[in-house]
Amino acid sequence: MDLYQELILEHSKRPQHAGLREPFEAEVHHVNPTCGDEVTLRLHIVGEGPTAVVEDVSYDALGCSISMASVSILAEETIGHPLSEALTTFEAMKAMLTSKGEDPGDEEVIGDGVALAGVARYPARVKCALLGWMAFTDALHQSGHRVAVTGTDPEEGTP
Amino acid sequence: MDLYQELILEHSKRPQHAGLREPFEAEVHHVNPTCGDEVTLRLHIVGEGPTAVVEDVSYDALGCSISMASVSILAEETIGHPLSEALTTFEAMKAMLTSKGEDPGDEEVIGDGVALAGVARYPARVKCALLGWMAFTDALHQSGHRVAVTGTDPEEGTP
Amino acid sequence: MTASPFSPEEVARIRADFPILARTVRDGAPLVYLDSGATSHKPVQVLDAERDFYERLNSAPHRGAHALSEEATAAYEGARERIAGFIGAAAQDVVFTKNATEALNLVAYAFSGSPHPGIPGSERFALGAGDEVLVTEMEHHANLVPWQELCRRTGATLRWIPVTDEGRLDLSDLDSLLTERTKVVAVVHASNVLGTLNPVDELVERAHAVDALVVLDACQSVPHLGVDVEALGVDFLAFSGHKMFGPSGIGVLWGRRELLEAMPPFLTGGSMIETVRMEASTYAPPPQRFEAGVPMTAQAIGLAAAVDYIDALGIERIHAHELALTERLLAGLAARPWVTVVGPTDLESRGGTVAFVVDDVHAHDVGQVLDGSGVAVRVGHHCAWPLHRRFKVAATTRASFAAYNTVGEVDALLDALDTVPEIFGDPRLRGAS
Amino acid sequence: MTASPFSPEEVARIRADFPILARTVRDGAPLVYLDSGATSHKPVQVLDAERDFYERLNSAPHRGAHALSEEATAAYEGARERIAGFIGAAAQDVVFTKNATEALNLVAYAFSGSPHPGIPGSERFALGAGDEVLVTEMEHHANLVPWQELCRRTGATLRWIPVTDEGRLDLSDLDSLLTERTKVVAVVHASNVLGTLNPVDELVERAHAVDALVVLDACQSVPHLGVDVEALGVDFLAFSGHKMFGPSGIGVLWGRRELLEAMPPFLTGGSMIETVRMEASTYAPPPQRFEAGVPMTAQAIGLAAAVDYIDALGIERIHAHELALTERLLAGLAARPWVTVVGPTDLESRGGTVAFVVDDVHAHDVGQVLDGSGVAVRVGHHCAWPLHRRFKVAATTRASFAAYNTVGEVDALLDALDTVPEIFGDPRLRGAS
Ligand SMILES: Cc1ncc(COP(=O)(O)O)c(C=O)c1O
Ligand SMILES: Cc1ncc(COP(=O)(O)O)c(C=O)c1O
Ligand code: FES
Ligand code: FES
Repeated sequence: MDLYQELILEHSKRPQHAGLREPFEAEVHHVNPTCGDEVTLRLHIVGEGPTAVVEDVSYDALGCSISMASVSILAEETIGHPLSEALTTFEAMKAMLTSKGEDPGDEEVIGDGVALAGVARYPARVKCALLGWMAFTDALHQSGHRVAVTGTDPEEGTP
Repeated sequence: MDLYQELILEHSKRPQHAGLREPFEAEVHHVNPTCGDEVTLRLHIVGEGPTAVVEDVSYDALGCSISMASVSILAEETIGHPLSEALTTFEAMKAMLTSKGEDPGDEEVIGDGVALAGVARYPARVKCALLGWMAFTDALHQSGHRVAVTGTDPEEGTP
Repeated sequence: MTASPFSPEEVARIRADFPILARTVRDGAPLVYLDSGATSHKPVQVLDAERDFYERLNSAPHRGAHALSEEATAAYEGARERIAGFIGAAAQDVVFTKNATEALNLVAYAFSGSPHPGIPGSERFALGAGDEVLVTEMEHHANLVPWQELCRRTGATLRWIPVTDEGRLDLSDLDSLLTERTKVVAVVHASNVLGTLNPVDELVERAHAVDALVVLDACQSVPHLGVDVEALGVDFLAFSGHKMFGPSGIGVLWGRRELLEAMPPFLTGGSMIETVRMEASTYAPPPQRFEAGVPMTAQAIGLAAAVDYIDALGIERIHAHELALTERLLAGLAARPWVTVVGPTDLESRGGTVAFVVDDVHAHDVGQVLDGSGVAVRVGHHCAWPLHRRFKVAATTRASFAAYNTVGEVDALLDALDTVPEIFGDPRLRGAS
Repeated sequence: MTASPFSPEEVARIRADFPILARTVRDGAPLVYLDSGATSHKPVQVLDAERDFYERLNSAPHRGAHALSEEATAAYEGARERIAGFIGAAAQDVVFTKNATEALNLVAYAFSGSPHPGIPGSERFALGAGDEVLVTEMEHHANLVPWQELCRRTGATLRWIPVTDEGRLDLSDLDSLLTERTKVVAVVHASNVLGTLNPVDELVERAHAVDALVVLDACQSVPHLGVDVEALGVDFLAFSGHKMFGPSGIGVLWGRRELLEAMPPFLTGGSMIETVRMEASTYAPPPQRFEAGVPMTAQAIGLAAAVDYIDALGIERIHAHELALTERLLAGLAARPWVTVVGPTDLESRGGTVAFVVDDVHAHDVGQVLDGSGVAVRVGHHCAWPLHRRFKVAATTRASFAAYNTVGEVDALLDALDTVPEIFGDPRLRGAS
């Protein structure tokens, strides 16, 4: 199946940066009500405003290969990156995932995230790929970082 | 229209035995919920068991020509008759009205009631023709006369 | 004279879309259907849309990851978007119900004696003694009885705006009826008996000034006027699909987003939950929160097709066409002194529903005579019993129009009506005396 | 080996009645629909019946005296009689709802903290602190959450019967769970996950011994077994039309007459009233009392046609056919050590629903792979989240059968399943180790 790219299977079997770590400013717990899958995600940000950097994203996740791969890629693509860049990555991921297959994703921006491009063709799975990202933006919101974030509504982008 | 026999129009314009009179053993108030029409009916019975006689049926009715004619015919066909005979008349009326047009009614038994035979072809009007009769059997029931009465359910016989 | 924007040829083309209009009733009389206020007929386009769904996409929406389920979900949510757009709403603020009655009950049941511990903001929906619910004397039972029951459950008091002899709301005493005790104002947009269009603007302004919520029963307006929830300014709006060329078994509740979010669930079960444990559950955001169980999928898709059908004709043109028929009927009735119209006798703030009584003849007998000529009208209290009591009649005869009705059908009604005095004696003489 | 009473030719003839079964999904894979437990497809006979109603009789039942309305009323009430007969009930004890979820909520909402002053006998439905409602750990959310909410509203306590490792009700502690405090026992007849058929006889006997009412969720039994309300001895029974070849948007509640008569109304509005005044209303007897508003007319007629369709095939033969497919699937799964069935693994007291998990692969991924081959199964918690928690899985993959499924489709599922370990690595080795 085109959906299950090798990269997805690798990430889902060996999720990067998995586990819950300290320190963190915000911890959130998100559930996907249609399947019951869950993710607990902690966010550690250093610095303020334009100089803020995502120091750590740690998580404990239980879910399908798509959701596991997605949160693993999230950690990989955001840890150590400026917050503004992480948000650009999020926007690009979201645009790709909700494009119904029209946006193949830009590897420059989302890295391994491009492996999830196929998900956009399966509306019921878009939520899987967004689960971790929604937790991430929610944690960001709770950490008090005032960055314009669109789409923190977990319902958005799913049919 | 075949429904509006001359006899029906006459009864409805000049309802026989109309008005509420004394004495009476039972008074009931029935409403047809689909149209809001009402009848208050009083029953006066003399004697017990097999010798019981319907001494008076008096009523105050507000309704369509079918219901007015029917209660007028009821009064005409039952006042002064043995109770058992009145019940036979009721059964025959009910059988005719719920026959969907197959039972033309027996003039020997129901008198002017045969003029209502056409009602059986109009299911929505069967309730009109039965309204007074249902009040009559209900009053009988309330008066404590222990006579086997079928069909005191006002819903019965309507679709 | 108002002219219909539909040419006779256009009406003929419309009629051809409704197979049932070609049938005869009783002993061969062509059907003259003037009862669209009770339920409208359905064009083949709507029937085809439903059938196509069943034959190609049928599946339970929001309940699976397989291809059919995805397609059914997209079709169902697409229908929501289409229908929401028709009333100027966002899709996520539109809840599907089985009919308008369920939609109105859903709102009434959101209120209760105490807030729901799991729904932040639900204090807004807690009522008690001292609180008041304001309705009108012209409400359909669907927008009256749920509020009576709510008041019974919570100890709140029901009050109502009376109706004038002309069939308009009597707002002269509104200051004492609508006060800071009032928590809800539930009112019909277009009366299903009188045809009256109520002054929503004024009621909304007055209600919102005291922080009361406005629930609009739009059953008789959405099918016939252009309705825009934002322009109306109400808080909730309910209507049924079956009165607007849609299938039976589907209704719509629109609600202001922040209110829907603060509302406790009503029907509970599958697909409206967030998490379920044996001990307790948490609930999904609207509209899912209010759509428990496998929904009316095919019916939502049919209703979306009905909206397409209306849009193709143009709701403004439909309204104008119906008003032209209404004017002709009102003129015809006015020419018959033995007939009295219950409700406004001109076209000012009026929809295409005309109720009347014939001197000394019961409405059911009038309806029966008309029916004998194939003319289908509704008789009775039309689920607005208090309104009839106010006019001191048990029942009225009501004609109501849709896009497929013709001038000839109005004339057929009037012709058949003239046989009523012939059958029941001649009230013309009495009427003229 | 159980043999199906349907010959391959007969199954082929059945399939020809369901146009959707001829379609392909994804990139041309023939549809293998094994998700009838979520919703079944509809034969042309049902679609024709609905369409015929709309094209010939459409009108609002119980709302008029004209010819169409009379015919629609007769058709609607005829459908009620037909459907009631199918479950051994009298027509007047059958209430139409939009789905089983509404039916179960209707019963749960009949209970409240205090009797309804206008309904004699409604004391029976008053609950409070100290009263208990007993459900089971295998309930669908539709027969769990309404009872949770009822307990929240009234202060009653929810208790539940646990489930054994084999997927059966664990009745060992029933004496302490079902006591004179218990007012309601709400239980599923056939589990929509495990396939388990529950021991209704025993539960009814025990419940009635303490005067508790038994509410049976028959969503997964009425479509597949012969169900007779009198033989079952329960007090209420609910099911949906869409799982038994009927249209979406219609469900059924059957209730014991004296209970329905003592129940307060739920949805209120048109056609469920006796008299309405502004001050208060009185209500019609059942079933009208529970059918507010214009009903699901066409859907009731479609469901009656579905019942005709089932009767023509024979419900016993349908059940035997489905069990034959179930047996083949269970055998196939047993031969794959990397698959674990959740629920009974033999045919004893079992329906045609099989849930399973694949070692180390998430159910959604399993479902997605099957879907890629055109095999439509359901994945997730199937609205029975607590049951999944009890088995310590977030989700299962579920196949469920209907009369139109074939042996070839079971094999197609098993073949597609074998590609799962190919894609996700080889748990066969792990499973065997
Ligand atoms: C056992 C069981 N109960 C209740 C339901 C709810 O039925 P519906 O969604 O049609 O209301 C279902 C199906 O979804 C079911 O399988
Ligand atoms: C003004 C009004 N409100 C409410 C209703 C109830 O609609 P439904 O019966 O479709 O629920 C109707 C129609 O019957 C109506 O005309
Ligand atoms: S199936 Fe649960 S997150 Fe993908
Ligand atoms: S119409 Fe009311 S009794 Fe006939």
